[in-house]
Amino acid sequence: MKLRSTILISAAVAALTAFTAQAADTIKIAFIDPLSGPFAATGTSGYKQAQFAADMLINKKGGVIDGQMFEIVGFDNKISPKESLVQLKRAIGEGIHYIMQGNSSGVANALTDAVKKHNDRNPEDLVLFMNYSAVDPALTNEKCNFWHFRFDANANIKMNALTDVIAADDSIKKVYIIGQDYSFGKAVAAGAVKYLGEKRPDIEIVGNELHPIGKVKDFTPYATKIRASEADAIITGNWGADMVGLAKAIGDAGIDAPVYTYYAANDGITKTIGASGKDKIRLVHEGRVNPPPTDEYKAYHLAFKEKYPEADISQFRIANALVMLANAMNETKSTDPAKVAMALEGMEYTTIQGDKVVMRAEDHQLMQPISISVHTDENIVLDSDNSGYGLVTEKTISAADADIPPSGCNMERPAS
Amino acid sequence: MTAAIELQGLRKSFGPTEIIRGVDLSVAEGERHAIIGPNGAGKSTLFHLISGRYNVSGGSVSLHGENISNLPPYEIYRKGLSRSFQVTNIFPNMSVFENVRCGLMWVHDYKYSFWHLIDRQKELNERTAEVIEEIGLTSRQHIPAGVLTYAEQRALEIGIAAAGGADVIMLDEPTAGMSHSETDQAIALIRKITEGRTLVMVEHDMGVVFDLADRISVLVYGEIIASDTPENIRNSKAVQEAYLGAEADE
Amino acid sequence: MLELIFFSLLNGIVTGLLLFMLASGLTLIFSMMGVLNFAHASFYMLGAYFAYTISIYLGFWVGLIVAPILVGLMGAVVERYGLRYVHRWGHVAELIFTFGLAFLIEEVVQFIWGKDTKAYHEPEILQFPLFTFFGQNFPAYKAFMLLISIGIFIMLLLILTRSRVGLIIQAAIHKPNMTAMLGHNVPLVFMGVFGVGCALAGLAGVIAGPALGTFPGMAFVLGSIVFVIVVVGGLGSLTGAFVASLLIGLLQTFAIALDYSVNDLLQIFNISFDADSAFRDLWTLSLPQIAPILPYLLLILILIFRPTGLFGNRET
Amino acid sequence: MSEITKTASPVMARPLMKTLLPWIGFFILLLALPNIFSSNVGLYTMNLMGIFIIFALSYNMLLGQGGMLSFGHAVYFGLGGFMSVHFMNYIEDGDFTFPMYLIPIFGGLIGLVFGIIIGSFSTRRAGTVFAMISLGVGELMAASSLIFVAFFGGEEGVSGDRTTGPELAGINFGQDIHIYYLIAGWVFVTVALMYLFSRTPAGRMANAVRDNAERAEFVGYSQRKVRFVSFCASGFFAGIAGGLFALNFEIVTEENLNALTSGTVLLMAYIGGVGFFIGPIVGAVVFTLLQSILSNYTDIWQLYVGILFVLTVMYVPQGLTGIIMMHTAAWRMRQVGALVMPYLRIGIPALAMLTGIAAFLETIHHMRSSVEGDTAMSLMGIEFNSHSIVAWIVILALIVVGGYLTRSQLPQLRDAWETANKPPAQREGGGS
Repeated sequence: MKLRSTILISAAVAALTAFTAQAADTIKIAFIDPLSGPFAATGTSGYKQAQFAADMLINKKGGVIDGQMFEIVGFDNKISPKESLVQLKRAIGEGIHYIMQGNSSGVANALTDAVKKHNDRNPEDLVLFMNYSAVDPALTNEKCNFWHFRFDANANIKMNALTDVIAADDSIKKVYIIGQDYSFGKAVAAGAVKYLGEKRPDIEIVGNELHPIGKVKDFTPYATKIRASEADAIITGNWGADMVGLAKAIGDAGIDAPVYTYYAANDGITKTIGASGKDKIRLVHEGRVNPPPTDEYKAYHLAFKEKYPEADISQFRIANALVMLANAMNETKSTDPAKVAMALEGMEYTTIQGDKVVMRAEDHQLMQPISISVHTDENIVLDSDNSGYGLVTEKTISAADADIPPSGCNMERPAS
Repeated sequence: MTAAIELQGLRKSFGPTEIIRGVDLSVAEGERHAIIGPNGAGKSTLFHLISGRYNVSGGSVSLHGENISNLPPYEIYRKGLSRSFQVTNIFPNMSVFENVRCGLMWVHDYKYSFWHLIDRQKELNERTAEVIEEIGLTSRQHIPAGVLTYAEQRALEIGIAAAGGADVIMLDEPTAGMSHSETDQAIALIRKITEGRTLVMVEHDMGVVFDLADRISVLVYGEIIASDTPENIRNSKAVQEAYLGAEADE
Repeated sequence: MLELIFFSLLNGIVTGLLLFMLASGLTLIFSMMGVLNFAHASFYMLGAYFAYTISIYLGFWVGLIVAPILVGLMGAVVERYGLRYVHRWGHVAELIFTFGLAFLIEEVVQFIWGKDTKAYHEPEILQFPLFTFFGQNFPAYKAFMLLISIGIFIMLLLILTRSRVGLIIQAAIHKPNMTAMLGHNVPLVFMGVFGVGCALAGLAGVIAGPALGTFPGMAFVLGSIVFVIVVVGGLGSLTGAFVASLLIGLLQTFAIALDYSVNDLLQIFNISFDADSAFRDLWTLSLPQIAPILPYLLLILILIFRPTGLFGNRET
Repeated sequence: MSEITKTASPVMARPLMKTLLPWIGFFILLLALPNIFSSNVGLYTMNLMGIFIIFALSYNMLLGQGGMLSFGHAVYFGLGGFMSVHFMNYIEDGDFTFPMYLIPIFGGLIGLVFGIIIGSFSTRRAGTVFAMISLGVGELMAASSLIFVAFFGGEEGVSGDRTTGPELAGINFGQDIHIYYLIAGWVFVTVALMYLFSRTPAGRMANAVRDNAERAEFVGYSQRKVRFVSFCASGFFAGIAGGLFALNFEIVTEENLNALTSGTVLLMAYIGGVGFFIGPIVGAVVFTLLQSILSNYTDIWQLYVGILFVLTVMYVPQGLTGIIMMHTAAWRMRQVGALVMPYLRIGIPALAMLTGIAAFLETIHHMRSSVEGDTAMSLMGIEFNSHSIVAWIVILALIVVGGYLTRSQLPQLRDAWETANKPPAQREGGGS
C-alpha cells in the first residue's frame, strides 16, 4: 500500500512536470458539458470517453503534426446555456481554440451562436465547435454555421433509419409517438410523422404526445393511454429520467409493443430498465457494440472498461470527432481553426469500427451508418452499466443520411 | 353641532359570543372622553371597532356625522381619527425619528410618492423634530424604536398617534404599566398634545381618568351603563355597584 | 374509454394517497408550528435513498421499517437543533431555513449517493400483475402502495381522534401556550410531530422510490406539488389535505388521459386561428401538455379567491 | 431581519459632500475595476456580478425593505430578458431603430407591467400567502416558458445580437470591455435609483409595513398599496437586470425565469444581508465569485454554498454585511485594533478546522467519484493519496485540533469583543 502510493505520487509528480515541460506542445480541447448537477452522469461519462480516446487513439500514436499532444480540459456547464457561454469565455481566455459539447440541443444552439459571434468579432482568435451529440436538425440546417461540425447523426437521419425498420415490419399498424415537450422531442415527432407517412401511409399514428420535460413523476397515466390506443409500436426521443420513467411504466402496464428510442441505454438507464425492457426497447444510434464490429474496437472498449469500470463507451462518435480533428491537423500541418475547418469539410475517415464516414461539406453533418439495436441480455459481449444487459445490433443502415439532404443551410465561409 | 364620534347600536360578535352589545355613545368636539370598565368589558374591542381594525356586526360608527363603519383603518385615519394601542405598536427597526415621520407623511400629502426624497422635505422633517421635542425624545431620535425603554415607547406611541394632527385622538391605556412619575409625565404630554382636539381614551388608572376627562363612560359587559361628567360618575350608585365597587374591594 | 377511465381513476387514487402521506405530515407540522416546511419533500427523498441502501444489504422489507424511522429521527434532530434555534429570528427566517435545508439535503444526497438514478426496485414477490383489465396490467406493487397509504390514513385518524397523544396534539395545535401550562411538554410534542411528519414523508419515499424513480431531483419534482396540496386543502386542515391530495392526484391523471386542446374548444364554436400568429401555441395547447401546471393554477386561484383554502379556517 | 442601518438622519444636517462621497467612490471603483481584472474571465465575471447586483437589490426591495418573501422573483428578471432580446432582434431586423444600450428599458417595462398584474393580487397579504403565490406564479411561468415557444423559444431560448443598431461614439459593444462599461453604467444608475427609492415616502413606508403592517394602516397607509408600489418597482429593476443579461449573453433561456434562479437571488440577498442596502451587493459579488471560481476547483461547490447558506440563516441572519456592520461601534470608537489579535488567534485554528472539513469532504468525494485505482489527488497544490492512512490522520487532526483550539479561543474573543465595544470614557452604559 505504502509503496504503491509512493509510486503513484511520484508518477503524478512526474506527469505534472512532463506536462509543464510539454505545455507548449499540447493542443487543448475544451470539453464543455455538465460535469456536476443532475445530468452529470452523461457529461462525465462523455468526458472520460474523450480523454480515453485522445489518449489511446492520438497521443499514444504519437500525437498530431510533429508530436503535439491532445489535452481534454473539462469545463462544467451545468447543462445551462448561460453557464456554457461563461465556460466558453473561460476556455477562450485560456487560449483554447477547439471546443466539444454534446448534451442538450439548447446548449449547442447557444454555443454555435456564441462561437459564430466570437469569430466574427475576433477574427484573430478563432474557435471551432465540435458537436458530438446535440441532434436538433436545425443546427445543421437553418442555424448552420461554418465553425460548427456535428459528429452525431441528426434526429431526422436517425428517424429515417428507424422508420425504415418500422416500415419493414408488417405487423406494425398503429404507432404511438411520445416525447419531451421541447425542440428535440418535437423534431422526433415531426420526423416520425413525416417518414412514416411517406414509407407506410397505412400506419395509423394513434397518439402523438408531448409531455413536459423532466417534470413528470409518474408515467403510468401515459402508459394507460398508450395501452388504450392499442399501439403496436412506440417511438420516443426521451432521455434521462424521463426515459427511465416511461420504460418502467410501459413495462408495468404489460404493454408488449416494441419501444423505439434514441437514448434508452447506458449511464444507469440500462441497469434501471433491466429485465422489464428485454427485447422490447430498441435504440437507434451510431457506433455498434454487440456483436463487436472489429477486434480493434473490442480491444479499445475493453481497455476503456478496464480503466473506467463504472462507465461505458456510450458515445463512440466522440472518438471519431477527435481522430478526425487530428487528421485534419495532420493534413494541414496547422492548428489554425480556419484551416482545420476547411480540411474537415468533406473529410473521409474509416473508424476503428470499420465504418466509412464523411463530413458533408454543405452543412457539416457527419454521414455515417446508423444502427438499430435491441436491449437484451442474450449474446452480449460488451454489456452496459455492468448489468449483463446491453445492446445487440439488429440492423445497420448505411445511407440513412443520403435521403436527408441539407435544407436551409446558408453557410458563410471565411474569405481566404 | 355634530358630535365628533357617534356610535349607534354598535354590536360586535366573535362567533356565538357577543362582546359589544348595542353601544350608543356620543363624543362632542373638543371633549376629553374616557371609557372605563372592568377587564373584559370590551373597551379595546370598542376601540378597534371605531378605528376600523374590526368590522362591526351591527349598528354604526360616525365621525363628524359621516358613517365610517367598516371602512379600512387607513380611510378612517385620513378622515381625521388617529389612535394608539394598548400593547405597544411601533415600527421597531426604524429610528424614533422615522417612526414619528411615518405618522406625518400622509397628512403632509406625500401619499405613496416615490419621487420625493424624504430627507429633503424641509417642512416634514421640521415638523417631525417638533413632535419629537414635544414627546421628549430628541436625544434618542436616532435610536431604533425597538430598543427604547417602555415608557419611551409609550410616549412614542402617543407621538405617532398625535403627530398627524388628527382632530380625534384615541388612546388605549396610555399609562398602563408606568410608574408614578412616568404617569405624571404622560398625563402632561397627553394634555399638551391633545390641546384643542377631541380625545377618547381607555384608562384603568382612575387618577388619570378623573384628572383628564371631561366626561366618562362606563362600559360593562359590552354595554354602556353610564355616560356623564366625572363628578356624576363618581357619585353614581349604579356605577359603583357595577364597577367601582368591585374595584374598591380589591 | 371505460378502460382509460378505470385505470386513470385507480392511478389517480394511488398518486393522491401517496401525496397525502406527504401532505398529512406537512399539514400537521404547519398547524402546530406555523412553519411551512420546504424541506418536507427532501425527507421523502431521504426515505427513498435510505431504503435503497438498506435494501442492498438487508432487503426491501427491512428498509420499509427502518428507513422511515431513520428519517423521522433526522427530522426530530432538524427540529430540535435547527428549526427551534432559527425560530428566534422569526417566521421568514424559518421559511428560508427550510428552503436552505431542502437545497442542502439535495446536495448531500448527491454527495453521498451520486447524481444518477438508483436501481431501487420493488421486492420480487410484488413484481407481478395483480389483475388484468381489458388487457392492461395493474401491478401488485401499486396495490401495495395503495394499501400502505390507506393503512397510514386510518392510523393517523385513529391516533388523532382516539388517543391521548392525539388529544394533546390537537390541543397544542389550537392553544400551544395553554397546553404548555397544563404541564405538557410542548417543545417535545413539536419535536415528536415534526419527527413523525418526516417519518411519514420518509415512508412515502420508501414506497414511491421503486415506482417513481430514486434520483436527486425527486424531492424537487414532488416538493412544490405537496405545497400546493396543503395550501389548496386549507392550511392546517387534515381533511382538506386529504381531499386536495386526491383532487390533485386525479386532476393530473385525468388531464393526461383526456386529449383535448384549446383548438378543439374553438372548433366547437367554429373559430379558426392563424397558424403563424404569436399566440399559436395557445391555440394548440392541449390538456396533457398543461397537466403539470394545473396544480399551480389551482393554487393561485385558491389563494386569490379563497385564501383559507378549501377546508381551512386560517389564512397564514 | 433586523435593520441596524443607521436610518439616515435628516440630511439637512449632513453636508452634501459627505452624502456624495460613497457614490463618487463607487463610480471610480466601477471605472477602475477592468484595469485591475483585465482578463477575459475577470471581465465576464464582473459583468455577471453587475447583473446580479441589480437583480439582488431589486429582490431586496421585496424581502429586506418590504418584508415580502418571494420564491418567484426570476419571473420579472426572465421576462425582462426575453422582452429585451426580442427587441434586440427587432433592431437587428431593422423593424425599428433604437440604440442597443438602452434596451434594458424594455426589460424594465415588461417587469413593471407584470409587477402590476401579479402584484395586484399577490400583495394583498404578506407572509406565507405572499410566498406561496410567488411560488405558484414562478412555477407557472417557468412551465409556460416551455409551452409558449413563440415567445420563449422553448428549451433553446431566444438569441440576439447586440452589435446592431445605432452605435454610441463608434462603439458597437462587440467586445466584453464595452459591455462591461455599459453594465457598469446601468449598475451605477439603477443602484442609485434603488437607493433613492428607499429614501422616498413609498420606500420608507415599505420599511414601516415590513416592521408593523397593522400600525401602518393607522397612520393612513394601505399596507397593500405600499407593498404594491414596492413590488412594481422591484419588478421594474429586475426587468432591467434581465435586459442587461440579454445584452451580455445575447441569449435568454427558460432557466432565466425558473425556480433555480429565484432561489439563487434569495440566496444572494440573504447571504449578503437583507437588512442593509448594500447587503445584496455583497451577496451578489460573493455568490458570483463562489459560483465562477469555486466551481473551477471543486465539483462539490454547491454543497459548500448550501452549507454556507444554512449556516448563515441559522447563526448570522444579518448576513455577511451584518458581520461587518457589527464592528461599526468599535470602529467609531477607534477600538477595532484591539480585535485584530483575538481574531487572528481564533482565525488560524478555525481556518485549520475548515480546511480539514473541506479536505475531508473532497477526499471522500474523490474516493467515490474517481476512477478505480486512481488514488492520487491534489488539494490546494498538495498531492496525496486519498487511500493512505496518513492523509486521513492529517485531515482528522486538522478538524479535531482546529476545532478544539477554536473552542478554547472563544472566551477570550468574547472578552475582547466586549472591551472593544465599551466606550473609552464612562458615559452611560454602552456595551452591546
